[in-house]
Amino acid sequence: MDVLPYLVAGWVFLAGCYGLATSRNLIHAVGCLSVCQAGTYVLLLAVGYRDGGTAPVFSDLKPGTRPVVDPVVQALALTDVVVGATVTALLLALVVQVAKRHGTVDPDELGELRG
Amino acid sequence: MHHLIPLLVAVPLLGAGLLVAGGRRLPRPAAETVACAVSGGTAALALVLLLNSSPPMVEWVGGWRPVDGFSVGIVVLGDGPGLGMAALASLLTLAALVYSWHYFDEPPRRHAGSFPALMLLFQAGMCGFAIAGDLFNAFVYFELMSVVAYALTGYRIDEPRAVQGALTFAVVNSLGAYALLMGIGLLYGRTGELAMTRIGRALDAHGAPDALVLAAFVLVLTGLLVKSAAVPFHFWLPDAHAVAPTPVCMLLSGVMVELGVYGVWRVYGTVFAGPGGVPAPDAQRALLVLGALTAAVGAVMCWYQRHIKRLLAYSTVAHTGLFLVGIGVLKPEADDGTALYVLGHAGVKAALFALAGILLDRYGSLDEHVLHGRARALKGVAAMFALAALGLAGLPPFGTALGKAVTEEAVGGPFTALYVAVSAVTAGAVLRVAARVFLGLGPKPRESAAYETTGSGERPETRQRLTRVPDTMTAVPAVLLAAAVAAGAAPGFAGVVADAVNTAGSGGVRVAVHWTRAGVLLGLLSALLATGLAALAVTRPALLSAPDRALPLRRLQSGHVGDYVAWLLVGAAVLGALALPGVLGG
Amino acid sequence: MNRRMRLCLVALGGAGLAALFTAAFLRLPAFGGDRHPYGDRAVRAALHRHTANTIASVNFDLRAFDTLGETSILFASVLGCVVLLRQARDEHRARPEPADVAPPVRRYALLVLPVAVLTGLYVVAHGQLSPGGGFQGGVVTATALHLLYLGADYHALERVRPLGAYEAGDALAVSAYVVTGLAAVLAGTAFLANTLLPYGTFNTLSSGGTVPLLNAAVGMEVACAVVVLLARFLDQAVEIEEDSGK
Amino acid sequence: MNGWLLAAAVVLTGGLGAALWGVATGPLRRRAVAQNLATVLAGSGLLLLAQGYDRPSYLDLALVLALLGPVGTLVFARLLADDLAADPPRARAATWATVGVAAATVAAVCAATGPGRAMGKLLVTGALLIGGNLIASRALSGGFGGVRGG
Amino acid sequence: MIAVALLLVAASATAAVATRDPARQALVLSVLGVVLAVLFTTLQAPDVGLSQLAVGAALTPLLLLLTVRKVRRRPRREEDPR
Repeated sequence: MDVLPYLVAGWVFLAGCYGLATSRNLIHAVGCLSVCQAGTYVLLLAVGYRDGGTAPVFSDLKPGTRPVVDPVVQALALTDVVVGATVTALLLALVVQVAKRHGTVDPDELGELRG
Repeated sequence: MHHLIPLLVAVPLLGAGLLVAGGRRLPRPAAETVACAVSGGTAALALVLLLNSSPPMVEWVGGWRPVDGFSVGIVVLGDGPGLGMAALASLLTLAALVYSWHYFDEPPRRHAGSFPALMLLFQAGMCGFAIAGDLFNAFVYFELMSVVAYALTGYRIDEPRAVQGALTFAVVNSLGAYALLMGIGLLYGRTGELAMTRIGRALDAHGAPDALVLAAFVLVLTGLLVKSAAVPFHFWLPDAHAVAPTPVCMLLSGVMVELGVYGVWRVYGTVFAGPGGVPAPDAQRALLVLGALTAAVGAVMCWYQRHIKRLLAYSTVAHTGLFLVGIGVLKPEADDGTALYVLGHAGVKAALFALAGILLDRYGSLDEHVLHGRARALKGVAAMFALAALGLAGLPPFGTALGKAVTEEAVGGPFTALYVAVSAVTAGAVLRVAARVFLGLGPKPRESAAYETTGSGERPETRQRLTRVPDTMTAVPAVLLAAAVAAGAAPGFAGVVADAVNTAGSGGVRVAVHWTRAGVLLGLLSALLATGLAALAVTRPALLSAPDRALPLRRLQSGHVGDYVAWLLVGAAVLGALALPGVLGG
Repeated sequence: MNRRMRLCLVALGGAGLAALFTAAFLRLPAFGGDRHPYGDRAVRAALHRHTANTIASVNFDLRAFDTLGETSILFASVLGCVVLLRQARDEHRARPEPADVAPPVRRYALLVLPVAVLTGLYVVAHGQLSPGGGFQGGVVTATALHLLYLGADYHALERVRPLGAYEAGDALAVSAYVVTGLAAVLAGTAFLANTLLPYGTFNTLSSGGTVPLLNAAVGMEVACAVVVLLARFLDQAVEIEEDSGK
Repeated sequence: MNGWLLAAAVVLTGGLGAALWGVATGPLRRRAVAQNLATVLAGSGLLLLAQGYDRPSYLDLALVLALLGPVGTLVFARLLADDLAADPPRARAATWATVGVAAATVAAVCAATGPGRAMGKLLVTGALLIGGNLIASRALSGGFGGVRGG
Repeated sequence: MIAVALLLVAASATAAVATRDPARQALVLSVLGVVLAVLFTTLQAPDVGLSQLAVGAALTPLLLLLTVRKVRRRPRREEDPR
C-alpha cells in the first residue's frame, strides 16, 4: 500500500503513452493523451495524502479537530484538470481540421511532412 | 519597482481580453494598433525593469513575503536573464505584430481582434515562463505558451500541412508538459515545496542524490527539452515551424525554443546543482551528448532541405544544439556566450523568417528549386538575406559572432570544431538558397522523387500575391538585423549581459566578455566556410547533394505522431541512462 | 518507420521509463505520510484569511497567479478553437432539420434545466466555503444549458445563446480577474494581493476578501468559455458542411 | 473503516467493477448501458462515502454527478442514435437492480442523517439519480422511437 | 477503500487505451472520469473530484463524440463525393 498509488500513477501514464504511440486514429490518440494526464493527477493527489486525514474544507468541520490532507496538491491538480480539458478541446479542433483537409484521421495515411 | 514585475504578464493578458471583448466592433487597423501599443508597452516595461535589475529583484505575488524563509505564495524573479528573456520575447512579439500589419488575408468574420489577441497571449505566456521562480508556476505559463502556439501554428486552417504540423506539435509538446508535471509531482513528494530555490535547498538537506532525484531530473528535462527541440525530441519542430504563419515562425524560432534552453539552465542551476541534486559530471554528460547530437542532426538535415522555412527550422534545431552545449559545460563564460548567442540568433533568425515570408507572399512558393532565379528583382531583400546568412555563420561584428566566439573559447577542444562546422553548414545552406533564388546562379536543380517535403503548394498568406512588398515587411527584418549587429558591436553591451547572467547564476563568478583575436578569426572562418560550401553547392550540385547518405536520417522524420511519441519515450530513457552513473556511485 | 520498429522503440523507452519510475517511487515518502510543510502553512494562512475552503484559498489567494495562468489558458484555447473552427472558404452552413424528441426526454430536460443551472450557480457561489468553485460551477452551468439541445433541438439552443455575448463575457471575466489584481498594485501592494477588502466572518458567503470576487470572475469565464467551446464543436458537427466537388 | 465505507467498497468493487467490464468489452449497446449504470453506481458510492467520512459537504459531488451523468448518457444516446437504432440495447434486469441499489442507498443514508436540509439535498440527489437513469436507459433502448435530425 | 478505487482507475485507464474505436473509447473515458472522481473523493480531494466529474464525465466525452460525428459526417474524399 505504501507505493501502490504511485505505481498506479506511473502505470496510467505509461499506458497512455503506449496508446498514443500505437494509435491508428487521431481521436483515439487525443483520448490517450487525456489518459496520460490522468496519471499526473493521481500522482499529485497521492503525494499530498495523509493517513486518517480529511479534506481541508472547514464549512462542516471545526478547524483543528481532524488531521487534514495537503491542500496545495489539490489546487495544483485542479489547475491541471482545467489545463487538460482545454488542451483536449484544442487538439480535437485540430483533429477536425486534419480530417477535413486530409480526408482521414489515420496517422499512417498522413504522409506530407517528411524528410 | 519590484511590484511591477508581474505586470509583464498582466498587461498583455488584459490587452488580449479587451481586444476579444471589443473585437466585434473594432475595425482591423484599430485592433492592430491596440495590440502593438500593448505589446510595445510591455516591452518598454521589461526594459525598464531590466535596467533596474541589478541587484536582482524578487517579487512575492499576492504579497506573501516569506516568514522565517518560507512563503505560501508564488515568487517571480526579476533578475537579468529572466527579464532579459521577457524583454526579448516582448520585442520580438512587437516585431511580429508590426510585420503582420496588413499582412494576413481577411481575419475570421467578426473576429478582427483574434490574431493580435493570440499574439498578446503568447507574449504573456513567454514572459510568465521567463520570470517564473516557482516550478508549478513555470509549468502553468509553459502550458499557456504552448496552447497559444498550437492555435497559432494551425491558424491557416485551409492548409493541410499547417493543421497536421500543428497537431503533431500539440501532441508531442503536451506529452512533454505532462512529463514535466510528473517530475514536479516527484519533487513535491520529496521536498514538500514548489519554489525552485526551496526545492533545491530541501534536496541538498536530504543528502546524496538517489533514483528519485534522477527521475525528477529526467522528467523535468524531458518537458523542457521537448520545447527546445533537442534530439530525439526535435521531430515536431520542423513540421510545425515550416507551416506556421511567418510572424508566428519568427516568435517560435526566435524565442520560444530558446526559452526551453533557458528553462533547462534555470532549473538545473537552482534545483539540481546542489550536492543533493544531479552531480555536475552527469548533467554535463547528458546535456553535451544531446546538444552535440542535436547540432549535428540539425545541420545535416538543414543542408538537405529545399523548403526554405523548413531549412530555417532545421537551422534552429542545430543552433539549439549549440546552445545546449554552451550551457552544458556549466562554465560561467559559456553561459555568457550562450546568452549573447541567443540574443543575436533571435534577431538573425527572425529576420530570415520574415524575408522568407516575403518570398512566399510575392511568388507563392517556398521551394528553392521552383524559385530558382525568380527573385532577381528583390535587390534589397536579397542583400538582407545574404547578410542574415552571414550573421548566422557568425561573421563579426554580429551578436552571434561574439556569443559564438566567447562560447567556443569556453567549451574548447572538439566542441569548438563543432561550433564552427555547424554554423558554417547551416549558414552555407541559407547562402545556397540566396544564391539560387535571388541571383539564379548555377544550373536549375533537377527534380527527383526523393523522400522530402517540397516547398511548392504553399499558399501566400496575404489576400492576393503581393505585387510590391509593403514597407513594414522590409523594415522589420532590417531593424532586426541591425539589432543583431548592435548586440555584438555596441560597446559595453556584452559586458552588461555577462554581468546579468553571472549575478543570477553561474555561482556568482564574474567574467569579462570581449572580442578576442581568436574569436574574430573563428567567426571569419565560419563565414568563409559557409560561403565556400554554398559556392560549391551551387556550381557543382552533384558533389554535395548526394541525398543517399543522409537518407536513413531523413526517413526518421516521418511525419507520424506515433513515431515522435516513441522517440520521446526513448529520449527520456536515454537521458536517464546518461545521468545514471553519478547517482549509482553516490 | 514501420509499425514493428515503432513498437520496439516504445517498448525500449517504456521499459526504461518504467524502471526509472519504479525506482523513484520506492524512494518517495510512503503513501499517507505526515510531512507536508507547504500544505500545513497553506492551511494556517487560509484560516488566518477567514476562508473556509482551503483549496479555494490556495487557488484564489496564495497561488492566485497560477489561477491567472490557468484562466488565460482556458481563454486562449477557446480563442484558439474559435479561430481553428471558423468557417473556411470552401464551406457553407446547412440548417439542420429540426429534431424530433420524445416527450419524456423533453420533460426531463426542461425539468432538470433550472435545477442544474441553480446547482451550478450554487457551486460557484459557495466556492470559498464548500467543495466547488468557479471552475466546477461554471462547467455545470454551461453543460446545463445544453440540456436544451437534448430536450428540444439545436434551434432552441441557438436562441438562448447569443454567442457574441458569451465571447465578450469570457474576455471581460478574464479582464476582471486581471483588473482585480492590478487594483492591488495601484494600492501600492503586490499584484493580486488580497488586502483590499475585509476578510469577513468565517464561513459566510462574503468571507475571504477578494477570494469571492476572483471566484466569481473565474465562474463567469468558465461558463462562457465552455458555452462558446461547445457551440463551436456543435457548429462543426451539425451545421457546417463542405462544399460539394471537394 | 466503518460500515458505510464497507458498503461503499462493496458497491464500487462489485457494481462499478462489473460496469467497467461491461463498458470495456462487447458490442456498443452493452457498453452504452454499462456506462449509464456506472453513473448510478458511482453516485450511490459517493453518497455512501460522504456518510462514511462524516462529511456532508461531499454530497455536492453526488448531486453534480446525478445532474451530469444522465445528461452525458442522453448525449451518447443522441449522437450514437444511428448505431444504437440498428441494435437497441435491452437490459431491463440490470437497470432495475441498479435502481434498487441506488434507492436502498438513498433510503439508508437518509435514515442516518435525519430530517433537515441535508436530507432535502439527499432526496433531490436520489430523485435525479434514479429518474435520470430511467429516462436515459429508456432513451438508449430506443423506447422513445428514433431521435432524428440535429 | 483507496486501493479499490486505485485498481478501478488502473483498469479503466487500460481499457480506455485498449479501446481503439473512438466512439467506444469516449464511453470508457466517461467511466474513467467518474472512477477518477471516486478515487479523488477517497483521497479527500472533493474539489478536484468535482471538476473531474464536470470535465471527465461530461465535457471531454461530449467533445470527443462531436468530433467523431463531424469526422464521420464529412464525405470520404475518394468514396462518395456528395
